[in-house]
Amino acid sequence: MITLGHYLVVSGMLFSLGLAGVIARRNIIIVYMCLEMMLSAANLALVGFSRFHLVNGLPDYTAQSLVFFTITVAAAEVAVGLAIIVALFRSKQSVDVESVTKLQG
Amino acid sequence: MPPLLFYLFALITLGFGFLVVTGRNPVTCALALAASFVGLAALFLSLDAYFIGVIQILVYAGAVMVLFLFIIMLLDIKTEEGKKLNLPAIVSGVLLAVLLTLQIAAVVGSTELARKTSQDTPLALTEAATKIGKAAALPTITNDLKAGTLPDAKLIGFTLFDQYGFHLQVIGLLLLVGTIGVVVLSKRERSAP
Amino acid sequence: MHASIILLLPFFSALVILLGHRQLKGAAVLISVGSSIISFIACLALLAAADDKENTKLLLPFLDIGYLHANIDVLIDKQSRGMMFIVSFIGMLVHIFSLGYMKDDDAKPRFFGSLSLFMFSMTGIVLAGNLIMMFIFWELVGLSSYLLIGHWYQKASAAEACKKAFLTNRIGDFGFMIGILLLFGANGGSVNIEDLTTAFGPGGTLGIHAPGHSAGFTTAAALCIFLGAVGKSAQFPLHVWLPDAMEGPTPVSALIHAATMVAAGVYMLVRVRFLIEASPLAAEIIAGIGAVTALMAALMATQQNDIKRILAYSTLSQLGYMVMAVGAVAMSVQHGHELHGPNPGHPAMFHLYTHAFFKAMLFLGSGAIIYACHHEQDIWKMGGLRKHMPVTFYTFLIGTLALMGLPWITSGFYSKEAILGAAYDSGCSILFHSASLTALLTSFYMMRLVIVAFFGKSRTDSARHAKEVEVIMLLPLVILAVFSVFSAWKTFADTLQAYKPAHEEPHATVLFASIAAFLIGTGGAIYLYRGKDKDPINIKLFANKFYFDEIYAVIVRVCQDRLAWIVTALERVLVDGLVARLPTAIVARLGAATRMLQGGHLQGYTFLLGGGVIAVIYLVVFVLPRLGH
Amino acid sequence: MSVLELIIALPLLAALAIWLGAPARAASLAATSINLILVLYTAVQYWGKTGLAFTYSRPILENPSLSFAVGADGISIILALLTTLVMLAAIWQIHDRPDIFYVSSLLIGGGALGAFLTTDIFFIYAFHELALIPTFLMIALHGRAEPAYRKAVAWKATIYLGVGSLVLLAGLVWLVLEFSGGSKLTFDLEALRSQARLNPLPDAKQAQIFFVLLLGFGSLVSLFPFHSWAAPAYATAPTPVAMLHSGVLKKFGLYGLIRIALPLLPHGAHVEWVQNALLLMLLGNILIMGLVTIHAKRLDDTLANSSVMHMGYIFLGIAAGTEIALKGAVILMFAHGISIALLFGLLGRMRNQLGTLEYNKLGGLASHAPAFTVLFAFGTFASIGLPGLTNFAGEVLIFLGNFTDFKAGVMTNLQWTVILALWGVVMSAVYMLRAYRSIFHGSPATGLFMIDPALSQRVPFIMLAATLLVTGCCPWLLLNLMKSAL
Repeated sequence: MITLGHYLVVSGMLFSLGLAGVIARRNIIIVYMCLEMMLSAANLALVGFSRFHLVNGLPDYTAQSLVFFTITVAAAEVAVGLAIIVALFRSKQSVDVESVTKLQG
Repeated sequence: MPPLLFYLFALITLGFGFLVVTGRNPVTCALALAASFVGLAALFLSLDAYFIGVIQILVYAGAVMVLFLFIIMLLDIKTEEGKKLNLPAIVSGVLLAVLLTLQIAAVVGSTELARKTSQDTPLALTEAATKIGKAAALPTITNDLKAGTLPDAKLIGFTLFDQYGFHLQVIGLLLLVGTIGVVVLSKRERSAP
Repeated sequence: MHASIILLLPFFSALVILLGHRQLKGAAVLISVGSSIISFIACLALLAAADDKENTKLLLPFLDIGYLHANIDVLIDKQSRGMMFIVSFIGMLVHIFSLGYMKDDDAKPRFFGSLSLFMFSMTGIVLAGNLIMMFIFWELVGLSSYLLIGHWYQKASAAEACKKAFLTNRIGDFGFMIGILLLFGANGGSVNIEDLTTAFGPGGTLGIHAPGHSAGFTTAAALCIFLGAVGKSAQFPLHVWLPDAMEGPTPVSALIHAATMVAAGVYMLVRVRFLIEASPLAAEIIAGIGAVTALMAALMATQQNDIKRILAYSTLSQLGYMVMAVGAVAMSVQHGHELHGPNPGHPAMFHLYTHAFFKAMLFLGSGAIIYACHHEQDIWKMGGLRKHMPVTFYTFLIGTLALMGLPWITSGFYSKEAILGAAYDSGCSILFHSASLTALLTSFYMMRLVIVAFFGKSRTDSARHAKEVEVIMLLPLVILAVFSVFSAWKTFADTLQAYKPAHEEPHATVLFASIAAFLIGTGGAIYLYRGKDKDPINIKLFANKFYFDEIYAVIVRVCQDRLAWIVTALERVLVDGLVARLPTAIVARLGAATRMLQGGHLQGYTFLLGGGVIAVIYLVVFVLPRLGH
Repeated sequence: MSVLELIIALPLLAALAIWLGAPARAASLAATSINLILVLYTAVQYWGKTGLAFTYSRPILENPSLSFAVGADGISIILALLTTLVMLAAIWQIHDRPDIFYVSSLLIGGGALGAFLTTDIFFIYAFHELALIPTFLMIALHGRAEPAYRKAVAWKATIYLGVGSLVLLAGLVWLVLEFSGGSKLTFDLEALRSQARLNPLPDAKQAQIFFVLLLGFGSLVSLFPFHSWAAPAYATAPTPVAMLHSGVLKKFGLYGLIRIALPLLPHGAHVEWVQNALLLMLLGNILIMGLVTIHAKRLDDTLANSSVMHMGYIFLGIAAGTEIALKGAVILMFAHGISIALLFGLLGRMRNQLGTLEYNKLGGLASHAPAFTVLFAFGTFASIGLPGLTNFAGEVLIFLGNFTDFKAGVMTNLQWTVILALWGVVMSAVYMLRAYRSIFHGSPATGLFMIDPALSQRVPFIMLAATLLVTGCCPWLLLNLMKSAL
């Protein structure tokens, strides 16, 4: 039978995939997509918990409202992120992570 | 929700997720990501979170993916053919991912909370109608509950506007700032830099 | 009062010459010679006023803290009066001789200044009342011998010789100082010779029969002080500097390296004889080293060709004699029979007095010969000088006979016979046999020198044209020749309070041995060397001085220079490395590591972020529960 | 207003005047010669007295009672005499050099005078630091070797002495805290000294504090393990700085030990582990540095290393701690200061005239420069401890001081160290005479030759040589100044 554990494991694996992608990939857009994946993995865990933790016989909707908020934030973040990437592309003509080393100490 | 379907959707989500990470061509990655989100939405549905599932498809798969594709097309990013693999980064990424998965699996395995299945947490819809406090006053919710169906969207809407009204306004503001930011950032410099 | 004149006059003359030698020009020479004559007269007055009470009179304060009284104080007793007479008399004669000898030398003021400095320091040693004052003048004598040997410093050999002399003396002084420190500590802070004599005497605290007497300490102190004498009197291990010291002008060799300075070691040993008599082991070692030096030097002398080298080795041999006498007398005292007689002088001092006269005479004679043969020193290039330089020849002959110990006539015979007597009743027969063998060799090589240099026909034209030196150089020769005959006679010996054996007739065997040695040695030399043009016997070992110079050179090179090179390298690597370079390297490495964190590449940041998350999870979930939080 | 304050102030004022444009050579010569006369005046006044004299104190702070207090006893006057003599000689021998030479010499000398004549630990430390700074600057700016090496040497010296001063500061603060014990914190030496007499610290603590002070003062004085800054610094330092630092400033560490460490921590040096450590270190100084000096191929390396080696003897005197040894140590400090200053001064002149100081390139200089040879001979024979020159009096007192409580037959390791240290005397004779022989004796091989300095330039060196001779023949002149028991 499917237990909460299953959902959490899937969410964990998805999160790790996202993390691996962020670290491993050189193309900043792909990095961004993996970031979205990590966020949605978190949502999955939240929904899982809301379903298996019943309040008055119903799923715990505060968790789901939090998921709602994360989705909104993610959307805003993607918008701003991509704008930055565009500005970056204009100045550096490349989306490679290596080229972005302005902060070098 | 038969376990088979769960494994199918999980496989879809993780498979396409893996494709996103390893894809050479950004467009294929974007599409793989969309597919992964659809799989994810299906998982939401299996958890009786219909509204969230729909929102997931609507916002993520729809809006965000389109935005990514639009940027990829706009900036005409070619596939990274032949760039030498940044071996240390890949190795450390994979290493870290494996380590994290093992850790989560160990944590999950060690708590008995995670062993609860949907059967032993049935949704007692009819009795809920009387016990949900202020929401009981709203006939629309109580009628559905009594009819044995889960008014998912209505309940979320009630929770949001009942308890988290202020938070909604903050999110609204955040979205506003986000859009203004995008406009400022992507405005082409009139005077040459 | 006389003592202060004798001591301080040469010092002021040296100072005046040092400061004003450019203005004084010629006068510098007169000042130094004048001061030597005046100090000789003062010394005669000192001899005349022979009040027999021996007291240490303070002359000048030097170091006076608490119970330490290391001052310039003067001890006038029989021994110092006798020695003072020798030093000032021969000093005066050498001053007069070098007036002639150094006539055409351009650095005359520097020479006479150093001579005055030498007279000052030698007088200091003779009159010293305490060991620290003796040590002070010990080193000053070393300095003046450095200056005099290195007078012609342009010559590389002279420069090396003076450095070698000073360093060898310094090694001797190293031992001397340790001896003084030991005595200073043991004797409760006083190194006054009179206090030490009482301390080691019958009632004293350190004597051989004193309760707390530790044999080890006394032997150590005695041997350390003996090391000082070894350095100064060129005894066996540290003898290498004396032959090289011949680089200096001949009057220097006559005064310093024959009569006075090298005798200072013997004088000091006789001064501290209470210490030597307190330790039987030290007495034997001293006697042994003396005998070895005497025998070895005599062997070396037989094969030398340079006239001054022969005399240098003969001095070495005679000094070995005297040191052996000191050891022998100490051994005989330990065996119980006291030195009997009214004024029990010391055979070593007696031989020192007589030897000073005829050896100074021989050196001055050789100086006259070298001066006449235009600085030719090799005896095989001389020959037939008997006809050309009669006065020098006769005086030289008298000196040689005195050195060889012509029985009953020359002073050498009496003093050498006294030493043979001391060796004979020291209870160790080897000493007596080696002493008599040395006596034989002495007469052999001296007769060889006289025959080759004076008899036969002159081998080179410089010898042929040699003519007698001026009177000013002959005068000291004649005076010294007279003394080398009469210095052992009763009346003269008494005034010098030198040792005179109470029982007139020596042991029969001793008498027979010394006469036999004289005859065999002379006969052998005459037979071998009459009419020869080159050296018939040729023993490499003796000619090269037992290869000591080479051995010492290797020892110095390996032990000092090589070790210094290794130590420098080690010091630079270890000390400098550990204390200086290591910390700087560590700090630099740390700097580099922290810089990597701010490297600016995004992936580095995310990696660290992820690593941090995992570490936290690991800690919180796995470690803390087990630790019981 | 005590005369000592004037002595300290004069050089600093002169430096200021030069900086403001006064003629450098005239001002500095005037200041130093007046200073010398003043110090001689104080010496005559102090003749035979004991305890502190000419004291005058200007309170500055109340709670940690801090006051600019001056006062001098025998030791300070002797060292002040050393400082003024070396300062006058160092400044006199400077010719056609930029003004910075004069200013730095005045600052170093003034700092040293301040350190020797004040009786307040704070100011002793402060003046020493003031004196150090110009040394580093001068080595870096006007050193002898090519710039890169010069700067490296300067850096090394700065860091070394900086760390040394820090360790010293830690030791001093610990000492002051130990003695003030929570009540009024005082830096005044006399107050601390009386407190030390009233309630002395336990031996173990005394040993620890003494060891920290020893490390601090030791590295300022190039004690063995911490000596590697000294040789290169003196070899490359310009002549006046080399003269002043090796002759005077290096004595500060020893003065500190005698003035601060010994009276306040009497048993500190006699605790087993501290004494053994000190003996090992000073043996390293004498024997190892002796061999290193023998190995040196250039005159400046030889002199620099030999000044490090001679510190071993002074530490030996301090290790013994008896009255004779300490007075010997002070005399040896005075003598070594004068002789090493004389040698470095002459070295500077040789370097200017000949350009090279390698032994194998020199030879036979005596025939052309007799006066220079005599002066160098004075320095050489003084530094190898020839009787009749002051070094010997100091050394013999130190050796005797170590043997005062010697019982026949039993040798403490202090006495064994003296025996080993005595071999150092032979080693110093070896390297100094080798240097003297290869430079002055022999025939002038390389055509390099020197002419005698003009009489006016010879005066500073004659003055130093005369001091060595006078105080060497009558060391009681110095001893009577140190009547007060140490």
